Amino acid sequence: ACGGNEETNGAEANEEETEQESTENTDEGTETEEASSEPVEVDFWHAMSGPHEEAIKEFVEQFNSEHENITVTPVNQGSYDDLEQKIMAAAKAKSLPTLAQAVTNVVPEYIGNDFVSPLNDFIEDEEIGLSDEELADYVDVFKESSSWDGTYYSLPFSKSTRILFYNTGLLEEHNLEVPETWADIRNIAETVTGDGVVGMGFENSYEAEFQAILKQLGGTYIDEATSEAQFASEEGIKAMTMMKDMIDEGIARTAGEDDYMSNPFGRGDVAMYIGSSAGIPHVGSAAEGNIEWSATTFPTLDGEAATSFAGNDIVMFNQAEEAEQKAAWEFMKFLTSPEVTAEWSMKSGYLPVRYSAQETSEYQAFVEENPEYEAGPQQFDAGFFIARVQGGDAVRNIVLEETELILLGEKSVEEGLQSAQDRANEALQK
Amino acid sequence: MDVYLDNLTMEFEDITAVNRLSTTIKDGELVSLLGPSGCGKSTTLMLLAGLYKPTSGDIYFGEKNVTKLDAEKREIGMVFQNYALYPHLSVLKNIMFPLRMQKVPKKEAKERAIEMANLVQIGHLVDRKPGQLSGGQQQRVAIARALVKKPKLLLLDEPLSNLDARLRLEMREEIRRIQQEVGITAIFVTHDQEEALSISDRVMLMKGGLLQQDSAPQEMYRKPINSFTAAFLGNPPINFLQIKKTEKPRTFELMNSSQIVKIPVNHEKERIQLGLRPENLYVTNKEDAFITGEVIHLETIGRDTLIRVQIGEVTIRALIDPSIDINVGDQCHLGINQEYIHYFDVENGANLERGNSNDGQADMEQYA
Amino acid sequence: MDVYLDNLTMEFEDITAVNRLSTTIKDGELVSLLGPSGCGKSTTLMLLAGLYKPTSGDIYFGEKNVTKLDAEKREIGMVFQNYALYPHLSVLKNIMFPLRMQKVPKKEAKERAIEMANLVQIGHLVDRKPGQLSGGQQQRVAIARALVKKPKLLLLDEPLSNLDARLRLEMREEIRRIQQEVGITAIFVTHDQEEALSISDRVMLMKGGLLQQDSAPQEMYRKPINSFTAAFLGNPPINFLQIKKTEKPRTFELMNSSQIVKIPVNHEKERIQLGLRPENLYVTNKEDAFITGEVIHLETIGRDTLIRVQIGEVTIRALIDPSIDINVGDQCHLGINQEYIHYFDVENGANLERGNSNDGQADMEQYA
Amino acid sequence: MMDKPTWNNTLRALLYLLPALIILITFNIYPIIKSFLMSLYTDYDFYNDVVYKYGLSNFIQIFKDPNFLKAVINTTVFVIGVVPISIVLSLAIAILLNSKIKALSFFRTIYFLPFVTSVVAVAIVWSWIFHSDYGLLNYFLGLFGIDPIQWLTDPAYSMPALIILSIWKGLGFNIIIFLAGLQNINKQYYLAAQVDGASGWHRFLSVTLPLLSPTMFFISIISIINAFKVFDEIFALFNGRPGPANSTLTVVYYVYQKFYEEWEFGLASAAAFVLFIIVFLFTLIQLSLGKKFVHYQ
Amino acid sequence: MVKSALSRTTIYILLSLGAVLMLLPFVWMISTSLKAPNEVMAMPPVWVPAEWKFENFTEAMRVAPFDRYFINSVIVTIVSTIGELITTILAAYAFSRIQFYGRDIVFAVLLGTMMVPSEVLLIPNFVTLSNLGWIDTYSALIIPWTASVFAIFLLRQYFLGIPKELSFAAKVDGCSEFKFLWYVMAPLAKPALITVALLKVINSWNAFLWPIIVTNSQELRTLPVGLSAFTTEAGIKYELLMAASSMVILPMLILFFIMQKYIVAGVARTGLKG
Ligand SMILES: Nc1ncnc2c1ncn2[C@@H]1O[C@H](COP(=O)(O)OP(=O)(O)OP(=O)(O)O)[C@@H](O)[C@H]1O
Ligand SMILES: Nc1ncnc2c1ncn2[C@@H]1O[C@H](COP(=O)(O)OP(=O)(O)OP(=O)(O)O)[C@@H](O)[C@H]1O
Ligand SMILES: [Mg+2]
Ligand SMILES: [Mg+2]
Repeated sequence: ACGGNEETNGAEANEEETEQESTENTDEGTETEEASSEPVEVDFWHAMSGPHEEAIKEFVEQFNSEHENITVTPVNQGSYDDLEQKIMAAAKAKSLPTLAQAVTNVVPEYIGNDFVSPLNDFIEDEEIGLSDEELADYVDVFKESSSWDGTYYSLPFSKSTRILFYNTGLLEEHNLEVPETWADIRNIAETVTGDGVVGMGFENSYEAEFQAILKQLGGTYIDEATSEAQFASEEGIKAMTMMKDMIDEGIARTAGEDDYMSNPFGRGDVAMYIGSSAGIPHVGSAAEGNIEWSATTFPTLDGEAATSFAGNDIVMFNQAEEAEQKAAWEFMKFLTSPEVTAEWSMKSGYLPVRYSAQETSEYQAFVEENPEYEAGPQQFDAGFFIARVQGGDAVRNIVLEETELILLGEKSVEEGLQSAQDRANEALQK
Repeated sequence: MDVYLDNLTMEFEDITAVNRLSTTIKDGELVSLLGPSGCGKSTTLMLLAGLYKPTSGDIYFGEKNVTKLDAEKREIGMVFQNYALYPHLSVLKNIMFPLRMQKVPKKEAKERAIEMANLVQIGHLVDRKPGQLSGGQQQRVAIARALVKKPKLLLLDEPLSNLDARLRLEMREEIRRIQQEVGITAIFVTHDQEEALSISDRVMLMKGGLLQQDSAPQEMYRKPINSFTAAFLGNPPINFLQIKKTEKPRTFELMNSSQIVKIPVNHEKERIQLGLRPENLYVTNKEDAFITGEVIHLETIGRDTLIRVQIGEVTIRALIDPSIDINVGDQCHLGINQEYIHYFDVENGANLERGNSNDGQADMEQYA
Repeated sequence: MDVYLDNLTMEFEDITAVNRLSTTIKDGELVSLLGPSGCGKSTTLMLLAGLYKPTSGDIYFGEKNVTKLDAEKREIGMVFQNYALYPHLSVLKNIMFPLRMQKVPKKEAKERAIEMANLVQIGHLVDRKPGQLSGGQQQRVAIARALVKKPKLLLLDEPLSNLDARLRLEMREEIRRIQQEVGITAIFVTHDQEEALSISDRVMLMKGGLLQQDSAPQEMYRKPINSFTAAFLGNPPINFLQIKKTEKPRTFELMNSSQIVKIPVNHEKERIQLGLRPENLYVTNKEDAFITGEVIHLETIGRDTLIRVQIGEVTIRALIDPSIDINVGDQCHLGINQEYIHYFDVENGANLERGNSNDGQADMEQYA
Repeated sequence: MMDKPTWNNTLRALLYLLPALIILITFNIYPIIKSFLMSLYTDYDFYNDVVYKYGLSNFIQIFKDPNFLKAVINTTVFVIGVVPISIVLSLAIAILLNSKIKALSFFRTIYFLPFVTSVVAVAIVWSWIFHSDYGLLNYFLGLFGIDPIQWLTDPAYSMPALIILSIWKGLGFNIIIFLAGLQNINKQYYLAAQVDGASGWHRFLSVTLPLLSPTMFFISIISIINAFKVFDEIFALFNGRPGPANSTLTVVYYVYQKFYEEWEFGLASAAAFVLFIIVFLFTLIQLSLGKKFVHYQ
Repeated sequence: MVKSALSRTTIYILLSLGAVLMLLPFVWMISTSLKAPNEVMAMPPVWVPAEWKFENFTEAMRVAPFDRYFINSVIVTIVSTIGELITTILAAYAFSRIQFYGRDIVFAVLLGTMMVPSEVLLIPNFVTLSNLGWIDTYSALIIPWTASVFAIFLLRQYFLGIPKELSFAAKVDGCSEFKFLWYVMAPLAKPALITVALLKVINSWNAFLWPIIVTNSQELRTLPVGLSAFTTEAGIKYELLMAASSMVILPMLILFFIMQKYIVAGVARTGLKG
């Protein structure tokens, strides 16, 4: 749907007037538009609120002032759920914006229903595209999660990963090292459990952990190519049993009625837990005045490191005019530029999406001060992402449901996983 | 405005509340509607007001057939039997309401309402809500509301039932005055015979939905069309006696007694019902006696003496001169002026001297 | 059950509806409550029923102070002025309601209710809802509901106002019969004086919340305690004449006229108000005349002739023998039996021959 | 009444109904028809409104889905658990609040608070009340020697917890409607009943209840409809999940999942349609019962 | 009297117990709005903050243009409430007082619309509004909400309880049907109308998803949208959210406090005999 990009008159014009005003430009090709070209408006729908929204506004302001003929309008559309509902509605009414934030899981649905633009034409474009180095600078795991069979449908934006939070006070009290492996976790949990404290914690949506362990064991969750769920394998059973055993033994628990693990962790009720890196600020406020804590990378199993990355990307919709798409592309590039992503990361706690972003001195200083933010980027190499298939959310619902039954002891691990897999496949094959 | 009712019938599920009613009410006339409880008086008014739509029949205001005209366009005033005041409006606003609906300017409406409130002697209560009034006060608000707009047709459903005698008299006269002054055609339902007879130009008497008699007040009293009418009017009520023909002309035998009575006219019928009003009977000597019996009860009502006389198996009442010296147990000869004797058909109650309509309805059709 | 009222007062926001009312109603007595519209009759009944709580004063049923007792425990029956039938219940269920509340078994309750319905002649309507009844029929349901449980105290607020004369008489007698049969103490509000005088053992007359007179019916008529009482009873109303003392004893001058009237007793007062009932006046000759004037109006009411006589600036009414030949414009001499003349204080209206209470209240305190 | 429908009346009524009908047809009836049609789409492009094939397969599929059946059962349990208690409680409170006691407006406002207060606050407080270790409810139960209950994580108790929350939350709404209904009763009937010897309880049974029946009728229909549509409470109480092991999965929750999470528009519409039919049947039954038992003064 | 005093006391006790339950979330909301972040999720809960953080309020105010939102909320609420009252009164009148063909069917169909979860209607409605060109206008915020089956039903029930005698009286007094509705029915149904209006105001004031979906510009958004500013992917800033929520619901509370007495003050119902 986005052929013929090259023909747009704005294309060549781009490079010609770098002199105009932008002084802080670092990326080649993101220069301001020619004065003669038509002004373009780009709507950008997102689900960022509060300080995050402020940050986005600042970026947009900066971008708008650098691009005379482009006006990006950021629009907050509530929560992710709200945003998705609104995109559904707008898609149906043919009134989609040019850009939107999108949870990685739903991008397949967008693709399946054909309303996102592939980005390859832009990326590969001589003038406005990305150079190979630039492309290589995007963190691999994010890049992979943004492409389907070599076609890019999104750029990574607000990304998070699973990390391990731990109560430093408690560990010190028991003279324990920071855990690195699942064996460490088990040890520590066994040691510290008791006296109202549970050693290990999992979020209610611990299917991410399940996937990670599964991966560490060499299993496959869903085969993206065939859209087939395969988690009821031996590895899957082993992964699930591992977590279930800990819970059954009482050395681990789920957030349960506390909704988010940050609460019991902050109270000191659990010594460690695995959760999203985006939860760092919440752990911070829950723990304030209660406990000392820090975070580290996701534990390894038999030397295998694997951890899932999730979060949001930016997508471009195909209902927009070409000029708008082009302008939107400029903005996408801008948002994922090392400077911006570094700043975004520092302001929001999300991960930087460019390797080079970590090298900036500001970012270094930031991590120095907030060591817990280090854990995320440290595991880029071990990262993987949840299979992106249409029907992914249905599978998620099924898995959550069945694992609950397993935990409640109503189904054995084997039964539960098998039934989850069967149901998932049924949902996926539709 | 003349009002014609043509064969008006109103049926509720299982009952015919008004049955083929036909009559004319002349412009400016005040007609009383009388009848026992449940005979269809209120229903008739509701039909006239347009609040009920008749099952059949027509209503004409002047030349115009208004049967299907909505109530709000009929320009009537009505006092409902249950008042139906607007509970949320003050007395003043209740009375002003019809005027405001006529788009009378607020100031004028207010003046006229206050004037009317004073007339019904509730001027000091105009700021109250109906719920804060006594029954009689509420009724007067209803009267004021009906009168204030000087309607073309005034329908009054027992408008004075909750007022004391004094006020009743005054209100009755006020209503009559306004009605005559403005030339309103009015229909007045009342249970007070004296009231009906004294203020109305004409009286309509109903029974079980059927119009029985429709005539000038005194005529109804003097020439009842049937025994029901005769019995309904008059207090104490008329006495009925059944007589049976004998061999001799104009000589009859009293049923349930062996007395012989003589009547001036010769009726064909084998049996006749006689109607004798207590106030037409007088004590007389044996020769003049119409009937004779034993005094079984004697009481003084106001300025008269009421005696009850046993004749065979029937008791009859007579109002007699209190100065006559008579006692319980005395034999008593009662006389009556021949012209006061009423003759009714035993079967259908028709007055045998007024043609042979059997329910009065036929007689009325002249008005249709 | 005797009922004592002790200084009972009921104030609404701005009005004292019942003012220091004290009286006793003896066991089994039927007392009529009379008075102009808005005088506090219904309020008094509501207080007796316990539906309003008095502002001050007490109510005793027998020995027991029931002032604070809830209405449902007082074992009373009441006919409300506005009936207050349960709109959602059939006539039968309405009548059965009080019995069901007394836990009378359903079958018996039904029988008694039907019996009572027949008594008030609505036996054929028992399955209807009140909304489907005529005004008089509703009122009879209310009567039946009040009577059916044979209460200790029966309160009747104009229970017959919407009934025709015949039915009214019958109902009145039924009420009286049941009341006497069961020995119920009863209070009966009515606007019909004849009714009040004929069925009640005692009459209480109120005005503006104050009890005016409380005595046997005939006594109230014959010996009114004040001019209000005198004026309230009697139809046509009593005539008032003001007279002024002259030099001579027992000789007074008619105000607004130069006529001289002689009265048998010597009153101290400079001015006196005379009360002369129309029915006590008779036409006489010049010598016997009490007063003289010109006939200005003459009409026949029922069996009497009512004349209006102009005397100076006042008009007085007299009911005279219809056989007397008199015409408008004639000079007319009216006589009166001395004992029928009432004397009232000009200022406070007190009857000068009944002690000097000025509002009748003091007189009543013997009952408190 | 003796009024009969006429064409004239129909026209008149139409005029009165017009403003409401325009809005309701556009924003309620039309979309409902659309979405019901959608339940018959078996092969379609939702976004471009292209339908390749109609059929009943959506219905067949949801009826084969154990989760849907579970949702229907859960919803029914919920309705039965919530509606009667909620009506009885709110009527009782409304009657208390309709009496002449001191500080009444204060109490009335308080009882209305749950209806006004932010949903989030409500959800948080209730997750605390239900908390197995620190919760108020278990604390009280503990006083009676009852062991702590896992209200929110044990599938056996999550439905009762949801029912409790829903009753609590809906009270203010019912109360205010009952209060308005109580105002529609003419006080004179209470006076008459008192004279007839009816105690407070009997007055309630014989006067209040029958004369309140129009309101009662209204509330029971609305409550049932709303209870069948329960969603927000679940979402808030279980933090965006249909309770442990789907124990509070209701039909609307199912619809939501299918529609917005799984993009199964046809299935969602079919489920919504089934819900509609169930509720509609209930309502028709109530409407016909209403003709018998509801008394309009 | 001893007995009634006793029962009075019981009433108070019962009411107070219930009141405590009803009050809890509200108190919690206020107290949270004054807490430090670490106290928010503490278990067992902190009811009285160690230090009262009034700055939460000022901070909450800064997050979104609440003044603009407030004005929009007021506009949307007032206009849609008035609109709903008008359509409701008219429709309820037709359903309660006019006998017309198909009345029961139309009524049942309208009732039927309440039985469909609003979730499935969102998208078709969005499309309709979009076709009308109303997206991002006040019309979209207001017009779809100016009629409600719920309100029509409630008012119809109330209207049915108003004695027909009054309409008789009004007709005789020359009152057209429309005026009768306005001068008699509406005033007599005051408690129901106020109830309808209150519920409407509250719903409209608290509406969240709809304003988000049908508007894009800040200038058109309403207060609850502002509340979403405190929710992020991984959690909620409760203390700020509660501070903002308190401010949002305060006008509703005041309104309710004022209006509830009109619901219960009642309308005098006497003026009819029988
Ligand atoms: N609720 C009330 N609020 C204020 N004043 C009232 C109230 N009820 C009655 N009144 C006033 O108290 C006085 C006495 O009323 P009550 O109903 O007792 O009169 P009544 O003697 O029964 O009159 P009627 O014969 O007209 O029924 C009247 O002036 C009336 O206006
Ligand atoms: N809505 C109704 N449904 C059924 N029957 C009714 C209805 N209204 C009146 N009736 C019956 O119609 C008859 C006539 O009633 P109507 O009210 O006209 O009597 P009425 O002459 O005014 O009596 P009253 O003097 O008692 O007021 C009565 O028998 C009554 O029971
Ligand atoms: Mg009548
Ligand atoms: Mg009275």
